[in-house]
Amino acid sequence: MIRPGRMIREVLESLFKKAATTKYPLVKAVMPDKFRGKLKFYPERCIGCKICMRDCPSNAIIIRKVGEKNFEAEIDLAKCIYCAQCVDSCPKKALESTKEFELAGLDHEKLKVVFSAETEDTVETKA
Amino acid sequence: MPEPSNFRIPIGPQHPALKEPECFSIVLKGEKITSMNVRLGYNHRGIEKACEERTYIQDMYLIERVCGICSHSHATCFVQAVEEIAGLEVSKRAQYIRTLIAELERIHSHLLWLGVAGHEIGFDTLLMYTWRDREGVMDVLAMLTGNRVNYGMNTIGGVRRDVTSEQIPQILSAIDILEERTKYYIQIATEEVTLRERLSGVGVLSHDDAVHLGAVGPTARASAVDRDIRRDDPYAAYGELSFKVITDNHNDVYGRTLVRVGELMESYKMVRQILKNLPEGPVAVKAPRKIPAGEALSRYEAPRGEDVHYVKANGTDKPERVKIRAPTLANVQVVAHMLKDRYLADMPIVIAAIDPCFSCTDRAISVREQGNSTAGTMSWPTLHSYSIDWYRKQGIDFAELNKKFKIRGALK
Amino acid sequence: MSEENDIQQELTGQFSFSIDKVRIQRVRRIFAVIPSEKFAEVFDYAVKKLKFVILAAITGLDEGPTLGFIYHIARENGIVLNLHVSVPKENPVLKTITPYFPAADAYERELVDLLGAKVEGLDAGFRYPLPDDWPANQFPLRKDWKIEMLDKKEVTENA
Amino acid sequence: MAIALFNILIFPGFLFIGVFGMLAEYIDRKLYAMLQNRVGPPWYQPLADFIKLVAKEDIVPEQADARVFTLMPVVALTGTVTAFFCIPLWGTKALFSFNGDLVVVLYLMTIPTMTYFLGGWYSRSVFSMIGAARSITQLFAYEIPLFLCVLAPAMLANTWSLSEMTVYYNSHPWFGLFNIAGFVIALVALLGKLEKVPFDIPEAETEIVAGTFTEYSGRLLALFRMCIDVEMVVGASLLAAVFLPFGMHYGSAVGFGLYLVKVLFVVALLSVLRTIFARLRIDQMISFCWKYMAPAAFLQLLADLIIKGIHAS
Repeated sequence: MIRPGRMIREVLESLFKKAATTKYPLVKAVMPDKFRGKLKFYPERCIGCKICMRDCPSNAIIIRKVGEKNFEAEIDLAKCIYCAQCVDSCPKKALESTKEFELAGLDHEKLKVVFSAETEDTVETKA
Repeated sequence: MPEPSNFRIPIGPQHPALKEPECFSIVLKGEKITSMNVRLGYNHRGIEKACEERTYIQDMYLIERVCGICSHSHATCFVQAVEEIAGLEVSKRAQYIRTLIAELERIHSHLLWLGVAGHEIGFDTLLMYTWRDREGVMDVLAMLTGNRVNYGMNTIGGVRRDVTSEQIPQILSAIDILEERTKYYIQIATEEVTLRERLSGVGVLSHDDAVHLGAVGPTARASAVDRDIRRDDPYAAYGELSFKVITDNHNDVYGRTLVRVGELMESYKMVRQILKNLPEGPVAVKAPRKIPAGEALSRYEAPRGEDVHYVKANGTDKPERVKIRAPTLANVQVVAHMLKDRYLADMPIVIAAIDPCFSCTDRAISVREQGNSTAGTMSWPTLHSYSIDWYRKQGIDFAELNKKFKIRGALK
Repeated sequence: MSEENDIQQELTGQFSFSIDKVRIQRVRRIFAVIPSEKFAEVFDYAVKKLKFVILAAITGLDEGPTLGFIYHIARENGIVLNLHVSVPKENPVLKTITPYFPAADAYERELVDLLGAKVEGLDAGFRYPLPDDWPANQFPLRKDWKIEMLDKKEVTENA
Repeated sequence: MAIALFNILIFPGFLFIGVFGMLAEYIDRKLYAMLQNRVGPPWYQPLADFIKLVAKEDIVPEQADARVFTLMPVVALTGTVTAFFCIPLWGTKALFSFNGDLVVVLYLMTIPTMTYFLGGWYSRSVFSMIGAARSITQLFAYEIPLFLCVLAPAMLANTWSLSEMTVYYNSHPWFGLFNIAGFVIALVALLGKLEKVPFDIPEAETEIVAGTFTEYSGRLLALFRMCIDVEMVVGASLLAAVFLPFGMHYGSAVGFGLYLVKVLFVVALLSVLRTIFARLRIDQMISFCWKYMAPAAFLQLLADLIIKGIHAS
């Protein structure tokens, strides 16, 4: 039947439902398991083949040789498009996607993350 | 009563009815539109040129970003063309998974459209409800691919992620809920009187005009043009699925709404079929980095209509030429026709009814500011210092405040 | 594949092309290379007699000394005919196909803006997709065009 | 003098109605959000919006008539607040009450719409001008049904004073029930006056950006937005006084409490109504008002006349 106010019932029922939206920064959003977030680099696994650099669509990753069989990675979070092609391309699984997604920042320089070989898993921010 | 007569009003490049910058320049007499110009190109990002300078793997992600909503469409269309040139035999399972993502994408796109249509005619409640329900399919997509948009599911030679058996019941239950909700929206669309009033008889495009002007997708199908690439030129797994092509002969926005909700119901059916008949096998075959010389044309039924990609390879790891024809480019040309002698108030919904995606359409080049800034414009540093000065006059000094509260960066 | 073969036969027979100019790449995909002087004739025949009634797109190519244009036209049942014409780069003149397909307007404008084709019969209208203040004789899709060409011009102007 | 100043500035003048307007706006927005299954804004949102706007720069367009442009928000706010003084808030008697104040209230409530028109027209922006033309067109459509169905209860009470009407209906409470149809019509007409969905045509966001208010910014926009809130409260108060005049004779405290409840009830009804419709087109809106609303309002008037005749005999 064509009539006005066809949605009135649904609308009034909504009063007693839990809101579908959340108060985001207060309530954390949960990412799915396969989420492609900020990258993590394991320097000890890297063999320096630089396939990730070649495949990266946005030239966001740079692998540098810092010693005999030691490599560090610099990832520019502002350039990265989070496609995780480098994770797929890496033959030694030296790269990994994490669930971290709140990466906005005001300073471009601070968005360049260096995973250096010496300090293993720690994340160091380039000054 | 004073009446504005023969106004020229700019709808865009910046206008609340448009989610992306395009310019519809409208001449109004009172509330009636007497003539209209469509100006495209504000979003030209030079993607086709950029593709020639990148490898196939890089192009895949670039092309995925032609459009956010139909990202899988463009990526699949491109990848299919490359696979045809390289002569890669993609496994059945990969084909099915591609089709699954394609249909889920169609579901999310059509639900999104329904909400946008509601918003354009001031029915925000419809917007809120459809977008709430759309979260169901977005969650499924995020579960399957990792992300809500730009799924990154395709790779040359197959797909990047498999569908596990635990995921299947979750997808099915989400689809069941969505089907229930879609039935409700069909009821609303056909029975709510204000909605009917705003949609019926608006943006009329006769069957002959639709054929003549080359409309595609739901816009054409609502004018009883029985064309659907999924059936006519089957790709991926569509040749093995059974589905109806929804057409309608209302020829107006109401018809386009019915076609889209009808397609939603078909998509649910297809998703169930795919999950039932999902073949076993590998999800990707190894692709060479260098694609042999050759050319291919790939067509794909995106949620908005026929998407066409032409790829020419020259034997290196970079394509010689990539041509993208997004569905909106075919459809936008009928908008001016549909709006002639209609009310200004119908403009947003008629433009929205082709489900425009202008960034798809343009794919352009950025032009840096030429010459010195003119009197009317302010460069960013000037504007910045102007705003600081203005606030300082009001007694608020940002330099001091910044010292006091050190602005936290995103990284610890 | 019989339908595709019929089309191949018909095209080669009608216009006395050699068979290797009309290539069936796969099911529903026919690529035909046609000489530019015969283009209008072949296109008319393909649209009117062979019922290729859908225009999918027009692709422009930079082929070195020539510019190539591929007209992708399709039948209702999904068969696509790709008509490839080449014209010399010095004088890349084309006839418009807007009388057949009004929608070709946008594709032809793209050829004009991005590749520098000259389309006969296309009314002046607006530019698409490049901005109005785009410098003349800069055709970004040509292979010899680099983004620096645009910047250099700006630098010399501002200096 | 001090009392008059207190009345104008504090209660029931600018301060009280400003705060009450913001409360009404909050309830409207929160309820709207809840009906749409959303969380909605926090309680201080209207105040935060107001402070934000006040802190911003006023920009007067170069081509606009600066005097009219800056004056209009003030006129609009003054007009609506003046109307508020004639509505009984805490008992059967309003601050100012005289025979004919009902007509004055209706007249004063037209002032904001006129200021939207003038402000928009003298902005000299295409969107503002179309919005202005639309708001005046719409005025002619909803005003007649609104007037007719507000006058009907007055007819029955045989007075043109809101305060006397309240007295009459409190002594004859059952007569109020005869006006329910009028209440519904007035509610819908009020949606038109307040420019809310389905009648938000003059400021239809997706068509003409913000209509009249496209060029307004800073303090002037803050005043206009305040005026819209106040207009909502005054409109709701008028409807409450005319159609729901019950229980006002139990003394100031009870009366005032009841008044608040009634106004918020009307505001809530308005929110529900604007949730369930799509925006109409201006031509559809006018034909709806003239084809259905005006005749219905006439019937209400006729019914009240007949009842009055029966009661008198």
